[in-house]
Amino acid sequence: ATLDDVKAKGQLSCIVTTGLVGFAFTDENGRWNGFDVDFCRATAAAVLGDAEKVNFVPTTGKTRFTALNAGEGDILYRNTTITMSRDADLKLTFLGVNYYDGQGFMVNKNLGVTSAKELNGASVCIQTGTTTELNLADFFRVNNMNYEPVPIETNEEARTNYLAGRCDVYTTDASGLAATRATFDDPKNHVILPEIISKEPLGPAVRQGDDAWGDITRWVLYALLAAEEYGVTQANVDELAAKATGNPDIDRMLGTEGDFGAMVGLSKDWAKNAIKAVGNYGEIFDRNIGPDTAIGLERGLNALWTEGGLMYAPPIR
Amino acid sequence: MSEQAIETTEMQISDEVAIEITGMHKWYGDFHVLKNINLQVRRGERIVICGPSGSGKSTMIRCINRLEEHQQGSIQVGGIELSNDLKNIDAIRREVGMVFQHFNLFPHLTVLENCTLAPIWVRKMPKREAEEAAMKYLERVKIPDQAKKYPGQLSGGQQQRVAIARSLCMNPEIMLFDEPTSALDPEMISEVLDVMIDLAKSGMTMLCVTHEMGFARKVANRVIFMDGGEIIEENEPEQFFTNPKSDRTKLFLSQILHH
Amino acid sequence: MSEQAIETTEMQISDEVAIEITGMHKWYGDFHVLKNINLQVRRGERIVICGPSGSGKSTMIRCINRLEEHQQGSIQVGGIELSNDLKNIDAIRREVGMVFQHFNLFPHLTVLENCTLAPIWVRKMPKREAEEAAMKYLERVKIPDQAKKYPGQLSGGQQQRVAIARSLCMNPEIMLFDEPTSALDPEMISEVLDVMIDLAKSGMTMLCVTHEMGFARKVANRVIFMDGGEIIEENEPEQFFTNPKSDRTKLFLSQILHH
Amino acid sequence: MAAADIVDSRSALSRAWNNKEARSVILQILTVALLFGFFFYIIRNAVINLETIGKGYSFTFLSAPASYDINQTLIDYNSRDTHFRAAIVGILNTLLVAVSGIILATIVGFVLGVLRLSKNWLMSRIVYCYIELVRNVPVLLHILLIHGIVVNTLPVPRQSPSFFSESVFLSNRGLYVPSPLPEPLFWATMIAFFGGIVGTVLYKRRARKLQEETGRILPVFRVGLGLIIGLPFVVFLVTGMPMNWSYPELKGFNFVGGVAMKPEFLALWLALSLYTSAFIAEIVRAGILAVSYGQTEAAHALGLRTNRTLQLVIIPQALRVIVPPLTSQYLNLTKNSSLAIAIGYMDIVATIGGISLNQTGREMESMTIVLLIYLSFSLVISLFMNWYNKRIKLVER
Amino acid sequence: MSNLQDTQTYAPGQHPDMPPPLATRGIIGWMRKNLFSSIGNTILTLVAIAILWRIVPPILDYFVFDAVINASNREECVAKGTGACWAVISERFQVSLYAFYPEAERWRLKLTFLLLFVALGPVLFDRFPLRKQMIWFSLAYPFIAIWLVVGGFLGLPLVETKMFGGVMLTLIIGITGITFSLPLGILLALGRISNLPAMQIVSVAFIEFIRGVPLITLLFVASTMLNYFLPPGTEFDLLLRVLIMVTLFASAYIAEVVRGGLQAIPKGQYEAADAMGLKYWQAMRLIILPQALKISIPGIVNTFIGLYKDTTLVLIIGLFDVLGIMRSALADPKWNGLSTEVYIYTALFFFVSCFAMSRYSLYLEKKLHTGHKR
Ligand SMILES: Nc1ncnc2c1ncn2[C@@H]1O[C@H](COP(=O)(O)OP(=O)(O)OP(=O)(O)O)[C@@H](O)[C@H]1O
Ligand SMILES: Nc1ncnc2c1ncn2[C@@H]1O[C@H](COP(=O)(O)OP(=O)(O)OP(=O)(O)O)[C@@H](O)[C@H]1O
Ligand SMILES: [Mg+2]
Ligand SMILES: [Mg+2]
Repeated sequence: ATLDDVKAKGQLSCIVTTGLVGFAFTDENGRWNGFDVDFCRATAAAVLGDAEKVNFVPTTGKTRFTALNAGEGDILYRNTTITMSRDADLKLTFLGVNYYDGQGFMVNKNLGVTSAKELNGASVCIQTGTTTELNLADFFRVNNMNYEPVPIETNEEARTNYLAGRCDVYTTDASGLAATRATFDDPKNHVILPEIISKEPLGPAVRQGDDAWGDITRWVLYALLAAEEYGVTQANVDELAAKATGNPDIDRMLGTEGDFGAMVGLSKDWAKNAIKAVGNYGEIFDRNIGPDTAIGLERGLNALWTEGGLMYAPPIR
Repeated sequence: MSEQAIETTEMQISDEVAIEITGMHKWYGDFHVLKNINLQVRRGERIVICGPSGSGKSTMIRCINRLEEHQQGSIQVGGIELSNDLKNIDAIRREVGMVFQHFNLFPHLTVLENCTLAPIWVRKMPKREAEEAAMKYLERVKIPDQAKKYPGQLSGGQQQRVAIARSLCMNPEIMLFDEPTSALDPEMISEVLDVMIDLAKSGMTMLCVTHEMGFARKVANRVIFMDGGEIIEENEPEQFFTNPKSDRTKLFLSQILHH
Repeated sequence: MSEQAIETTEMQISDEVAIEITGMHKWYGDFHVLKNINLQVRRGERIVICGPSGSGKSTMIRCINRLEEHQQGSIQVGGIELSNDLKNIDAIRREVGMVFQHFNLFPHLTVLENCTLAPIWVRKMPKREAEEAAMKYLERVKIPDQAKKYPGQLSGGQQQRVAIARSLCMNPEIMLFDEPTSALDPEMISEVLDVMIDLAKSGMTMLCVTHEMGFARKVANRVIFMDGGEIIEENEPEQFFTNPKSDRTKLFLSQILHH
Repeated sequence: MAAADIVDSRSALSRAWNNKEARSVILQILTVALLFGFFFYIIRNAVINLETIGKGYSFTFLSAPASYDINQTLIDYNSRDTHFRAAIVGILNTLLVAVSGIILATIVGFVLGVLRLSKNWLMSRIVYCYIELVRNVPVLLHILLIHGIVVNTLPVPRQSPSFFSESVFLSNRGLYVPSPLPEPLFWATMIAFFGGIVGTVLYKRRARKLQEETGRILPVFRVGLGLIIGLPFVVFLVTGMPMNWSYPELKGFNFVGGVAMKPEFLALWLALSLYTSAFIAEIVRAGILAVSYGQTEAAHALGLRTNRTLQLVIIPQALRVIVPPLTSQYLNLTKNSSLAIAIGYMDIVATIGGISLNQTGREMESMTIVLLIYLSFSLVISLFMNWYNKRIKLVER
Repeated sequence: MSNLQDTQTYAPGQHPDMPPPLATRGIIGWMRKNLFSSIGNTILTLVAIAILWRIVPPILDYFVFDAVINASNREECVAKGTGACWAVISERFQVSLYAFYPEAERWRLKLTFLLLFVALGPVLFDRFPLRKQMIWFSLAYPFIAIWLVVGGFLGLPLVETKMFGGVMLTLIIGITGITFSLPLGILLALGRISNLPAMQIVSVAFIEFIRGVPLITLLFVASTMLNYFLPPGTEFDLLLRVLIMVTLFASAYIAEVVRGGLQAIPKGQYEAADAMGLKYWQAMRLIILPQALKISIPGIVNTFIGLYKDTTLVLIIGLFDVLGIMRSALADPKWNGLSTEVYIYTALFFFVSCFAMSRYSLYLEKKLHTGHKR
C-alpha cells in the first residue's frame, strides 16, 4: 500500500507543476514554495511527522498523470481540474477541491478588448494537455469564432510568448492568470476578461485503487479547512493541542479526544503536525496567493462556507 | 643435382604418420573444390604442392588445421581426428604451424610480442621464458636485432621470416606454408627460402604450396600436383620435373618453367 | 645493340619543332623546383628523362600540358604559347596526351567509356565513331576483349594499357609519360613497354620519364638527365650510358644499373 | 592416443560444450531464452501494473473525438475530429518539416561544402568557422535560439514590416506570403509547365541521340530551364495572368489571407536544416576529396574543361561516397524533428504522443504508435539506401 | 623579362636557388593566389568581405562592446546599454554549474572534476607520465566519482540525484554514457558480425530499433512509462533511468562504428589468430579489437560528441541540465525576455567542449595515419 511505501521511504513524493508562481515554484535557493507545495508539506507532516520529508516531482501538464499512474509520485498536487473522464478513465481518485477556479482570458489593454466574444481571429497561448485546451476549443466552436492555438508546455513559456506578443491572449485558470500577471513588469496593462468559461475545481489526486491512502490524504485537506473554521492557526496550534480545549471539534481534530489518526493509520497528532507545518487553509491562501501577495487573489468562491464561499469541510467525527 | 641428393639423405623420415587424409571432399556452396583427396604424410617428410591457380591447393592445406571445414572423408593429424570437437581442434592447432602468403603479422604488436603471444596465451608459458624462446627462433631466422620493431617497419622478406619464427615458437610438429614467397619482391625471396631450407634440414615435417621449383628440387621428397580439386600426380621431385606421368603436369610445367 | 640501331633508323624525325621550352623557371612557394629549363623537341623525337627522385622530372613534363603553371620563361607547344589563356590551354591539351604513373582511369566508367569520353565531349565526335576509334586503339594495346569491363576488374598492366589507349583516342601529336611502369608488378612491365615501343615505332613524339634503361636504349633518341631542378645532361642514349659527360650522371647510372 | 581416452571419459554435457556446433547452438538457445525471459518478464509486469490501475491495452480511443485544436494542419481538421485524424495531422506535419528541412539542408549543405573547398582562402575560412560553430552546438539549442529570436525580436503583427509592396509580412506570428488562387484559365499554364517537363525529357533524349550520331552538344540545361520555367511564364502572360492572389492583410488580431509560415515551423525548419547542413557540408567536402586529384588531372589532360570534369568525372564518383552518409543525415533530421515538442510545433510526438496521450491516458498505445511510425520512416530510408548502394557499387575484381 | 639572372648562364648543376618572382611571393603573392586568382575568386572574396563587414561588427557591438555585465535586473540592463545583458549570466553562473547541489558539498564536485583530468590523461595521451600505473586510477575513477558525487557512504553525506543539475548534470550524463556505451557497443558489434544467427538477429534488431527512433521518445518512455515494466512498487531513480537509456542509445551508434572497424581488419588477422590456436575471446581481445578500435576512434569520438550534445534533451523530460537550468532563469520576472543571452551562453558552453573533443579526434586521426611506427 502507498502508506507503507511512503513510510518505508521516509519520504512523500509529491507531483507538482514545473513552475507557477504562487502555486509551486522554486526560489533562488532551489527551495519549493507555493500554495500546492504547502499542501504537499502538510500531507508529509501528517503522514511522516516532518514537513520537509517531501520529494517534489515537477511535471508538465502532459506528463503529470503518466507520472502519477506510473508511480513516480504518491500524490498529485498540481492545480488539476477534476473531471469525470479523469476520475474514471485516467484511473485517478480525486480527494476534494483545494481551489475553485475557472478558465479565463488575459489580454493586453492596448488591444481594447473587453469581452472574450471579441476574440475572433486571435492567437491564443494555451498549455497543452490541460482541460483549458478542451474548453477553449469548445468555447470558440460554440461561439463560431476562429483562433490560432499556440500550444505551450509550461507556464513560463506561455508567459514569455504572451509578453513577446506571439499570442494576443493567454488563457488558463483565472488563478493562474493572476499569478502570471503578478510577475509582469507592468501588471496594470493587462486585463483579465470577465468571462469565466469553465468550472475548474482544482484538487489533489491519487492513484485509483488504494482507498486507505485516499482517505489519509483527503482528510489532511479537510483538516486544514476545518482548522480555519475553528480558528486553529499555526501560531496557536501547539497551545490548543497541549490539552483538551473543551471544544470537541478541535479536540477530535488535534487528537486530544479520541484517536482519529489511528483510523487511517496515522499518529494521534497528525492534524496538529500538518497545521503546525503550514498553517490552516486561510493562512496558506493568504501567504501564497492572497490579496497581500503579488498574486493578489481574492478569496471569492474559496472563502469558507461560513463566509459565503464554497469551502466546506465534513466533520471529523 | 648432386646438391639435392646430399640434402635428401641428410633429412630423416620416420615411419610414423603425421597427417592422414582419406577420401576428403569439400564444397563451397555448390562448388566442389576438393575431390576425393587421399594423402599420407610421414614425420619428417617435406612435401611441395603445386598446380594452377584455383586448383584447391590453399583450400587443402587450410583444411589440415581447420581454417576450412571439410564435409566428407577424414583428416587425422598426429593421430587426432579433425572434427567439430573444439578440444581436438585446439590440440591440432598446437601441433601445426602455418605461414601465410601475406604474412598476417599483427601490426599493433612488436616482432617479439608477435612471437610470444601464442606461447603466453595458449601454452601458458611465463613471459620471460617465452621471450627467450622467441629470441632463439628470431636468431634462427636471422633477425634478432629487429625484435623491438613493429612489422610495419620491416621489409617483406623480414616480415615473412618473423611469421616463420612466430609459428616455430609454438614448437609445432608440422609446418604448413601457403605460397610463402609469392608476395615478396624477387630480392627477398631467397632470404625466406634459405630459412625454409634450414628448417627442412632440421627434420621438420613440412607441407608447402609454392611455385619455386628450385626449392622443390632442393628440399622436397615428394611433389604433389593438383588440378581441378584433385591430386593428379604424386612423385619424387626428380621424376616429377624430368619425367612427369600425366599430360596435365607436363603442360603445367612447360608453362611455369618457361616463365 | 644492333637491335637498337635498327629501331632508330626506322623512326623519322622531322625538322618541325614540337615543343620549345626556353628559360623556364618554376617555384613551389619559395622552393625553386625548375631552374632555367631549355629544351627543344622536334616532331617524332622520343626523349627519355631520368634523374634522381625529386629532381623535378614530373614537374617539368606536367608544365608542358599546364597541369602545373610555370612562373618564368616560356613554353611553346606546336607553336602555341602556354599562357593563362584558356583557349590556348585547350588547344595544347588537345595536342598532348598524358599517361600517369597511377593510370588515373575513371573507375565509374567502362574501359570503352573511358576511351570515348574525351572524343565525345571535347572533340564532339559521334558516339559510334568514337567507339570505333576506341576499339581500334584498344586493339592496338591488345585488350579489345576487355572493352566492356570496368577498370577495377583489370590487372595493373591492362589498366595502364587502357590509359595509353585513352590518350591515343584524342589523336595527340605528342605523348607524355610519367613513370608509366613504376606502379606495376614486374610481370606486367613488359606488356606496357611493348605497347610503348610499338607507339614509338609509329613515329609518335614522346617524352617519357622512366627508369627503364632497356627501354631508353631501345627507343630513345635523346636521354635527358635532371638533378636539382636542372637539366644536367642531354645526350644520345649510347653516349649517355657508356660515356656520360657529368660526374653526377655517372654516379646516378652506377646506382641504378647496379641495382 | 591419450587424447582419445580423454574424449571418452568426458561427460555428455562437457562433450556437447566442446563440440563446435553444439556449443554455438547452446549459446544461441541461451541468448534467445534469456531474451524471451526478459520480454516475458516486463510484459507480465506491464499487464499486472495496468490491471491494478484498471487499464487495458486497446486502440479504440483513436476513434473518439480529439477535442483539441491544432494550429497548423495540412488536411481539414477541427476539434470534433478523431484522435486518429489528429495523428494523421501530426504525421503530415512531421513529414512537412522533415521534407522541407531535407531540401533546404541539402541545398545549403552542398553550397557550403563546395565553398569550403573553394580556392578562396577567406571564403573557405568563413565557411569553416560557420560549420564548426553550428555543428558543435546541440540542435535543441538551435531550435530554441531561433524560436526565441523569432518570437522575441521580430515585431508584433501591427508593426510588422512588409516587403514587395505589402504582399509579404514578417512578424512574430510568422512569415505571411500571398497564396495563389488560380482562375479557370490557369490550366493552360499548368499544362505548359508539365509540357515543359515532358519537353525537357524529350529534348534531353534527342540531344543525347544527336550527340551520339553527330557529336553536336546541345545546351540541355539552358533549354530545359527555358521550357520548364520560361514557357509556362509566357503562357501565363499570354492567357492574361489567370491568377488571383490572396494577399495577407492585417485584420483584427492577425493577418488574414495568404499562407503563413508559423514561427514554430519557421524555427524548427531553419534550425533543423542549418544544423544538418553543417554535417552535409562536411560529407560533401569529404566526398569530393575522396575522388583523388589524379582524376581531375587525367580529365584535364584529356582536354576536358573544369565544368565538364565536374559533370562527367568528379560528381558521379563523389556521389557514391556522399549518398550513404547523406541518407543517414536525412534520417537524423527526421528524428530530430521530434524536438518540435520543445517549441509547440504540432508534429507526431506533440499530437498523438503528446496531447492525445495526455487527454486519454493511453501512454502505451500512443507511444507504440509513435515508435512504429519513426521505425517505418527509417525502414523506408534504409531500404532506399541499400537499393542505391547496390546500384552504384563500383565493379571490382 | 630582362632579369639579370636570366641572362646569366651557369654551368649545369650550378644554378643557384632564386627567390620566386615578386608577384608570386610574400603577402602579395599569397593574396593573388588565395584571394584574387581569377574573376570568380575575386567576386567571392568581395562577397566574403561584405558578409564579414555586415555581420561581425554588429555582433561584436551587441555581444561585447555594448553589452552590460553588471545589473540586477533587465530594466537596469536596458538602461545601461543597448547590447546583450550578460548580467543574467553572471547572476546565474553558480547555479548553471551546480544547480541545487548543496553549497557546503560543492567541493566534492570540484574535486571530482579535477580528478577527471587526472583520469583522462593516461587514456587520451600515450606519452602521459607513469601511464601504466595511472591507468589503474582511470579504471577506478568511475567508482570514485560516484562516491564523491552521490556520497551516502564512507563518510560522505548523501546528496540525492534530484539535486543534480546544470553543467554538472550534463557532464554526468555525458561521461557516464560515454564510459558505459563503449563496452556495450563493442559487444553489440561483435554480436552483429558473429556467425551465430541468434546473436546476429538480436544485435541487429536492437541496433536498428534504437537507431530508428528519436532519443526523446526513448527518454519519454524511460521517464514516465518505465515503472509499468517493473514489478509493482519498484523504486528506480529517474537519473539512473535516463543514464541507462542514454547509454543504450549511444551503444547502438558505437556498435555501428566499431563494426566498421572490425570489418576493416583483414581476414588474414582472424585466420592467423585461429591458426595460432587462440580462442575466440583471446583472439578478439589480443588481436582484433586493439586494431579495430584504433581505426574506429575518430568515429567513436564523433558519436560521443553527438551523445554529449543530446544530453540537452533531458530537459524535455524535466531534468535540469545546463540548458534546462538556464532556461529557468527565463521564468524569473527579473530577467524576462533574455532568451538570446541565455541560449548563447549555453551554446558557448557546448561549443567549447564539443570543439575540444573534435580537435582531439583530429589529433588522433593524424596520429593514426603514421601507423604503428613510433
Ligand atoms: N570462401 C570461398 N568461397 C567460395 N569459393 C572459394 C572460396 N575460397 C576459394 N574458393 C574457390 O575455390 C577454388 C580453390 O581455391 P584455392 O584458393 O584453394 O586455390 P589455389 O589452388 O590456392 O589457387 P591460388 O594459386 O590462386 O592460390 C577457387 O576456384 C576459388 O575461387
Ligand atoms: N605540389 C607541390 N608543392 C610543393 N612541392 C612540390 C609539389 N610537387 C612536388 N614538389 C617538390 O618538387 C620537387 C620535384 O618534384 P617532382 O615530382 O617533379 O620530382 P620527380 O623528379 O618527378 O621525382 P620522382 O622520381 O620521385 O617522381 C620535389 O622536391 C617535390 O618535393
Ligand atoms: Mg592459394
Ligand atoms: Mg615524379
